Amino acid sequence: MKLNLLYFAWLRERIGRGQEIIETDAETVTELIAELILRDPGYAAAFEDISSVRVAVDQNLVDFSTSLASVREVAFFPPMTGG
Amino acid sequence: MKLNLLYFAWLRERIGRGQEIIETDAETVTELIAELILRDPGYAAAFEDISSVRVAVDQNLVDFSTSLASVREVAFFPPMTGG
Amino acid sequence: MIVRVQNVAFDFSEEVKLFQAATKYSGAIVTFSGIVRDVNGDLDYMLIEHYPGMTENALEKFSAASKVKFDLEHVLVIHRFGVLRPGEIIMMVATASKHRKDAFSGADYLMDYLKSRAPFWKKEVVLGQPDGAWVDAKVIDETALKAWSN
Amino acid sequence: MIVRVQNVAFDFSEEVKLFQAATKYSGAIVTFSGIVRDVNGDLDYMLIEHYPGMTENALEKFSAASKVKFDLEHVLVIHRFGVLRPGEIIMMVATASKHRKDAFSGADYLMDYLKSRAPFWKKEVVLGQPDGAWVDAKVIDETALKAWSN
Repeated sequence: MKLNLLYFAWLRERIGRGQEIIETDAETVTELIAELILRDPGYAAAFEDISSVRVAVDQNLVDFSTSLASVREVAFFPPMTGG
Repeated sequence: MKLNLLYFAWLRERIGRGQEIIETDAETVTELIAELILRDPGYAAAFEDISSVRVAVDQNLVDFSTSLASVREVAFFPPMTGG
Repeated sequence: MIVRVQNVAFDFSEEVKLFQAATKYSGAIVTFSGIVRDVNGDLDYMLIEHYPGMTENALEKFSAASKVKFDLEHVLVIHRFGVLRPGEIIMMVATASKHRKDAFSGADYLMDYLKSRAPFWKKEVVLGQPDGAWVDAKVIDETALKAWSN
Repeated sequence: MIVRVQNVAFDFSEEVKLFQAATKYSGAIVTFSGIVRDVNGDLDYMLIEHYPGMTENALEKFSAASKVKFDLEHVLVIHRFGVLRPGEIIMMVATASKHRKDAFSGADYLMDYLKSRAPFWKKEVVLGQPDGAWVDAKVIDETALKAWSN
């Protein structure tokens, strides 16, 4: 399936881009991360400390175990610091 | 001794004045109230329900048992409703 | 720290601007404002009576206490007295702090003291009843105040 | 209920005026504003990044939740993104209610959600270090958020 991936803040900086469309068979967020880490050192650095990474699928905050079935957009970012 | 007495809100309305100077030998606020009640029905009406009366001596909120020694001003009023 | 008790109206927006400009390191500013409301559609005006002298002293005391208790950089209290029409602002407080929880708690604390310990009394005068009715103090206000000592 | 996420500056005073004018029965209005502060004297600017779309949805959701939970008549949230200089207002919330405790709690609740659940990230760029440093999330903010579910 095709997934629109978004990266924010220091994840964006480490990966070197804010957005990309990928083709993947990953069934969960965890599987997707495992796949990305193998791509290049930027991804590995971004996902190095997974406790500092948050994920939203189709703009909803979810756990890493969440299924990607019928998902269109996945966003990775650090803990939020608004306000 | 001479005391400056002040009345606010419905105590003022029932007593019919906001301020007066009296000569008294009352030693505590309680004794002062007892003395005032004997004056006329206005005072009696003002102090009828003592649980709804607050007192400040020299601009500090106090209990009715407070001594009037060296006090110059006593104010009576209902529970406050600012804000 | 600024405390004002006044008969004339004040401009809330302008006051907040000046308040913010007078702070240096506070990233968090909280304001509270109280407004005269004509809930039943028959309010002519609200009359606020106060105890000149004691009022200012009490507000200064509560402001100073909130400043220390919640590490506030700046505190503002303005309270009107006299005749106020529906829609007019009765009073405001503003607090500035490094931390938002302190700014919130400081304003909340100040309001609880102001409500039940500052010598103000409100009378509501509805149309056709010129004598008006004094607003009763609320038990929940006294309870809120006591919660701060726990 | 009004939610705005914008690059351009906004006029806090003007917003509060409009907010108050849009209420009918609320006697209590609470506002919070967050301001960029140059605590160490070396801050060039703050950069705020956000997740367009998700941000607006999240803020709408939290605002609606606070409105119901605390019986608010009106809620306003404005949050900026992009480059902000010291002294500029980052964001504001305003709440209006019949009761002051509800107005305070509503604003406090909204701020806790906004802080830790709305997709904003802040970077501080100090003079001479153009790369800047991302602001870390605070454990106390997460703790504050969880306290509302108790």
